[in-house]
Amino acid sequence: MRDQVTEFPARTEAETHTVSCSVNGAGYQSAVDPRMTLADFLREKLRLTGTHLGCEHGVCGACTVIVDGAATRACLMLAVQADGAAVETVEGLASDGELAPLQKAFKRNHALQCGFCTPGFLMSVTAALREETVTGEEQAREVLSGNICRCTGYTGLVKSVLEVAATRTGEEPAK
Amino acid sequence: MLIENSFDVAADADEVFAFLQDAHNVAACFPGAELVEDLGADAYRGKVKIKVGPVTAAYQGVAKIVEKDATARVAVLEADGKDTRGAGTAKAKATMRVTPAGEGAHVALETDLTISGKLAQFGRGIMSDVSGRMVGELASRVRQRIENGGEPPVVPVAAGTASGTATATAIRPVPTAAAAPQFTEAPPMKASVLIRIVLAGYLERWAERLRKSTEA
Amino acid sequence: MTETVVPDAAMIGRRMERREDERLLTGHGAYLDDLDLPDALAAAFLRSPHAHAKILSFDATEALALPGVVAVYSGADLPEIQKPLAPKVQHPQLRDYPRLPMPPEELHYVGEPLAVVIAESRYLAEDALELIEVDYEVLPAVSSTAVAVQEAGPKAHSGDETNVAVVLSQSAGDAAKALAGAPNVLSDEFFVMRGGGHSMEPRAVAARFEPATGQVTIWDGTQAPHYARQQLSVIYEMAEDDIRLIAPRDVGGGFGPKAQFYGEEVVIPWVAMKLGRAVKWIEDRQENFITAMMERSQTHRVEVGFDDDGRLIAVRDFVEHDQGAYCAGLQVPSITTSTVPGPYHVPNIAVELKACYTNMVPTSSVRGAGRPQAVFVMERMMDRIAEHLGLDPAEVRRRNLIQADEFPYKVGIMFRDGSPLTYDSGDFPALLEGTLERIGYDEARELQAKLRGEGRYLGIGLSVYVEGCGLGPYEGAKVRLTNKGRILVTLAAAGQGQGYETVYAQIAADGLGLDMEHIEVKTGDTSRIPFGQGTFASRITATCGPAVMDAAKQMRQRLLDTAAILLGCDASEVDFVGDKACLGGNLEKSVSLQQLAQTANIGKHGITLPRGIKAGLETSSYFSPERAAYASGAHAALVEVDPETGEIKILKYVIGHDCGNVINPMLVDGQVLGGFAHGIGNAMYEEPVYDVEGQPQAASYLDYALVSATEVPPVELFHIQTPSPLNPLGVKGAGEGGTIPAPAAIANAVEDALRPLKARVTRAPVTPARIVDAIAAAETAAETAGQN
Amino acid sequence: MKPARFTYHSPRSLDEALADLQGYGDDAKVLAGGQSLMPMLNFRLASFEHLVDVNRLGAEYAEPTFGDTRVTIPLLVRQRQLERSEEAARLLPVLTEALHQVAHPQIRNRGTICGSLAHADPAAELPSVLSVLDATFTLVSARGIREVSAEEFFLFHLTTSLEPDELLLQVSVPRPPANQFSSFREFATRRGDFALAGVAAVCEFDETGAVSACRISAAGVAPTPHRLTDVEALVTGARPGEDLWPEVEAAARAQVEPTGDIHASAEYRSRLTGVLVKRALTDTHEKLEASRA
Repeated sequence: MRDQVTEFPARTEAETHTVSCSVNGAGYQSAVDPRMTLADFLREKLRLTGTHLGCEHGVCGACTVIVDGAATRACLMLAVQADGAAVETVEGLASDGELAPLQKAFKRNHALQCGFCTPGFLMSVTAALREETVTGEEQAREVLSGNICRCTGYTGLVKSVLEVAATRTGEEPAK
Repeated sequence: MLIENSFDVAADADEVFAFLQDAHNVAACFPGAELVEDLGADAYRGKVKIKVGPVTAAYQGVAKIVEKDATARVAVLEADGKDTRGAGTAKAKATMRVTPAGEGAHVALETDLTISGKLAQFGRGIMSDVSGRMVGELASRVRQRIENGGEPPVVPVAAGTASGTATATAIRPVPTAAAAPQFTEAPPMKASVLIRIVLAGYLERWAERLRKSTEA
Repeated sequence: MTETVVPDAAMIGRRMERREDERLLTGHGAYLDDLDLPDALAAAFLRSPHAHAKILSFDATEALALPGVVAVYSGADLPEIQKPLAPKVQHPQLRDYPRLPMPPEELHYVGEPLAVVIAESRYLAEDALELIEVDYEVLPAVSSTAVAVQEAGPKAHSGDETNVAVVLSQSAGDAAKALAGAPNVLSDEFFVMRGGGHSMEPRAVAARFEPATGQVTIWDGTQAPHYARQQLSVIYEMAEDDIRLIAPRDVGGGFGPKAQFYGEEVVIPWVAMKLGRAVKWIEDRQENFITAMMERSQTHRVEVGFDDDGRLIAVRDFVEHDQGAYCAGLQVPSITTSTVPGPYHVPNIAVELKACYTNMVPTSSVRGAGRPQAVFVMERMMDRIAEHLGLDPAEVRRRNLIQADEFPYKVGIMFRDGSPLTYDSGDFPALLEGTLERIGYDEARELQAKLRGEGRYLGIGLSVYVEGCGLGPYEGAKVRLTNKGRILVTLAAAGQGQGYETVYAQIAADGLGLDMEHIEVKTGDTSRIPFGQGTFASRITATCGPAVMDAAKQMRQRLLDTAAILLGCDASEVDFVGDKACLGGNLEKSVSLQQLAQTANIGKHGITLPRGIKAGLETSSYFSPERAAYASGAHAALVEVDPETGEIKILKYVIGHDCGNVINPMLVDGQVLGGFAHGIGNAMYEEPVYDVEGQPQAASYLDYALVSATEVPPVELFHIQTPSPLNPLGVKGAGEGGTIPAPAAIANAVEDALRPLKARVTRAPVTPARIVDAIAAAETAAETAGQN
Repeated sequence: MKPARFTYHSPRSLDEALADLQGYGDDAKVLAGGQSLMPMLNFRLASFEHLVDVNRLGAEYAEPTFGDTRVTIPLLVRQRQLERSEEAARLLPVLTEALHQVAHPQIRNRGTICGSLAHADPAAELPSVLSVLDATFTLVSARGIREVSAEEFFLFHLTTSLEPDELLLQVSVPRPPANQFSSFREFATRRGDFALAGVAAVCEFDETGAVSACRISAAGVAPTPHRLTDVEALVTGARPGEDLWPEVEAAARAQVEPTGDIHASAEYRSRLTGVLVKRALTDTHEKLEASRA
């Protein structure tokens, strides 16, 4: 809760805010420094280290997570802003040890090498495939274009998006 | 980065040159600059704050007139400062040349500016526009001050300051409030009330009326 | 995909999904910043804002007073570790300047570390950086090789007389004489821009000292853990066994810059030892942009002499190489000098390279390592020869290519491994023809002619290259039967995404005759294997591969011998069925791997081993190639250029690749395609621009363009396999071949497209703005010529 | 790359937000989508004593309204939201077109229209588009409310006429007449990058297919979105076609004075502006023809 503003105090040294949010369906509550980014919150407070920091200025996409259904750069959002939000991270994609179809496709198509960018790609594509149907290669490349991979040259990634999208055709887009 | 700027002043060339010799005058005209201490021997400690939107850099350092030729009316000023948050440094060498031009004087200003550190690395070409604008403002204030005499208008430190234009458009009091707003106290009216009005399309209609009345 | 020719291979040559993937796909990778070091302090470095400056004063009082700050050290505070980080590749004439971990006096590039803050969190450490007061005397900076070679210009190191660090020369025949007598001579100047590695995970180091054992454990996201440990053992004056250096199981890409050794790698463990606390430094992208080593920047002034049929008579190339502020190694310039002749017969050649000091971050290898520049120059000139003679560019190449029956082919100059440049195997004409066929060369030429009539500009670019790879001195592997009865393959080499855990299990499986499921691969930990070199120069498959194969074969024999004794038979009668060694394939008469471990490794306390059994089921092997192997390839690009905007559309791209035998085709394809994307970056996008003061101007991804999926075109990739005779697996390197020829192919295609407009491409990358500017320049030149 | 310390405020109403802004003045910064501000904070190019996060002001600021005469976009409308709005695509297709080209979906999911406008990056798409849409910017503070035009709003790189205590409450544009057609054309180094140059054009056509009125603005070639009034004058009354282009391109080139930088020379940017004007006008004309076919 926000304090009542009656006067305008100078910045305080150890101001913390409480964040309550759900991550991959589990509830968390934690006191955070307001300047902590969502990415650092996930990594350091919750020890969900699958969300990676590659550039911290919103371009590489390695930190992409899904916040309230929308793919979001976790480096460009403060943890305090996630108060009350439902966050999905790469750790939540597989269920009961079974890889999700997109994860399987990545593996099958050698869509990852060093794997550092992979969680971001998985989350971006997961969100995109819920929102829209992807039909052609050009569209698949569009869907991938908000993330950078230095290893693979994108061939396996494009193939994975197309394969998984094909199985979704006719499927009701998830809410 | 070399920035060239020149302007004419309706004043005698010697008078203009003399004006530019006084560091207090120059500091007063330089956007965001402040003289902190006279170190003697034409050297001064000072501050310059550059602000471009959310990006700010505050430099502290020393400026010194290193060359002065009253006959040729040429002066060279060197300034060297570092960012107070350790993000880099700024260095400038400004050469001023005043020549008579008709009734008045022509001032040629050549500034060699070197910015190091973060601001230089993330400029996306902005820094040259920013520097050009700062020098341009300096020029216009010098002219204004010499021509009008006395103090220059109080201008905020920001490069690309908003105030000039902002004051040109009037702030309307809340349309539903009959009385003039009391700015000294808490907001005169709950803005939320106002906004509900706005969202209800009131303002749209109101603005339309305004437009019609100005067209008429 | 062609199958491998390695005999009896069950696993080698098979397209295998990777063992690494499951953890990486589920967010359970173990990159350095993911490791649990709960008590670790965070480090942040104060870096020079100037390209060249003296430190006049340093004051960290305010920073130290900030709550949460544990320590601040300047270079002067740590004199015991201010020792030179030696160049990786030396030269007797090199005028070396010591590269210190944190120079206490003079700084030579923007980003050079001069102090470190240790704090409770990275946030606080960065707060403290802002509070450190440093006074500098700014010195004139050398911001390009063009400035560096000016005699009266500024010097990168104060008080020096020249910026030339060393001159490297190579020659065969008499190029000057041959040029003088050649019927046709063309010359031009080409510039290749700097480019970075840009691994998605930046560099990282963490360390913890164990007072109880006197050992320091260092986690380092390096490509070369043993090399780093060797350097540290010298600098720290510690026994190498007291330094355990681990490249984490997962490292987020390398591409060369992580094969180098940096000051941060010296400072962090030392500070951890000083403080008795774990300390972690994660390089952020801002730091990575200005401090991770880069490569590429070279200016070439080349002359080629050729006969009227387009056959090369002589090549002479003068090169200015940007070494950066210090010489971190001469591998890149050295490789450039030997890559110029490429796949062609060049009877007379002379290459002279000046490696120049500049006040920019030091250069070293980045994927391609000196080769893309040389290929760019040679391939641009091939096209110019064709243009000059009115010949087809493919035909000119055909006439000059070394033929398949000429191997081993001695070029006449030296390679950087210290041996004469001798191509081991290859079939360059097959690569070229295969590429032409797949791009539909003849049809493309017809289409080009037709569209030119409609005012559209299509271009075809070709590029053929040879890549020295698989360099020595050696790489090794250990194979051990663990007490649980599993096979553990240990490599010194550390991976950054190449799939070592999969590839070396495949090779070991073939050597052992066991299923991969019994085999586990561990990499990059100096405590597990004493000797190693590192992952660089596309060398691991060709050096580590044979070592693994040999150690695995030895182990197979040891296992069978041991089993034979237990089964009371001859080893030749025993073979594996699953994890059991069976007599004549009979599971009733078998011993399991676990039993073998029980017998020969665990033993019985104080009891004599059964007669004939040798204790300790462990083998090792080190493979030293007699010289480098040479991979090769050909690229073809079909592009359309919009002369109004300068936009380049890649309509089709074909890659022909030969890296000898292939262990896992899926992973080799991945290497080539990934390398290609990097090459497209170098060809069209990546420019770490420095201004005249030596300030980096493109220090974020807003200004430095890495290619995304929309910039990389689909590629048709084919392989031919000419096995290397230099190693028992017949393999060569695959990691860089995709990158090396791409800038040349694209530049050739763009200039080919714009030929009617006479616009010249002399620089990589070629960008839309430069294309339009070049067209305008050509128009102006034509107008001027018309007036004269 | 961690932001410097700040005090975080998350007002739950506009009054609270405006009170915060009035109280902290120059020391406070509004945080909306944060997709431009957060990188600057992470780089420590910018730092503020106070961040006033306006994301929780309430749902009423998060929905565009398509009124009878005007379309209004309040401060919390996300870029992605408007990009996907069918109503917006129908009424303001040029905005939808431009939004497709703003960075990437992950950025647009969080980035707001008003936030991008208040950030005032002249190379960004939205400032020039809202300029040609004849937008009205509503600036509100505890002192009151005022409306300004795009020309009054955008002052310089990253600089607007917003006073420290003011908030860009909404931007609204008139509903376009049926004879209006528009286009946004930009050229960027890579998909999603800031444009080397961009052009937004809105034209009204008369019965004969001639331009009866138009507004054209260029992005990335000046410190603010740059209205190409000379081109507008040239095009008004004319029928877009081959014979017009040389003059149009020349006029466009003459009216911009871009700065050369590491990505492109000034000369290139001028030429490119001319080319993009031509292409944008061709596109509007083709849209007109398509509508009549």
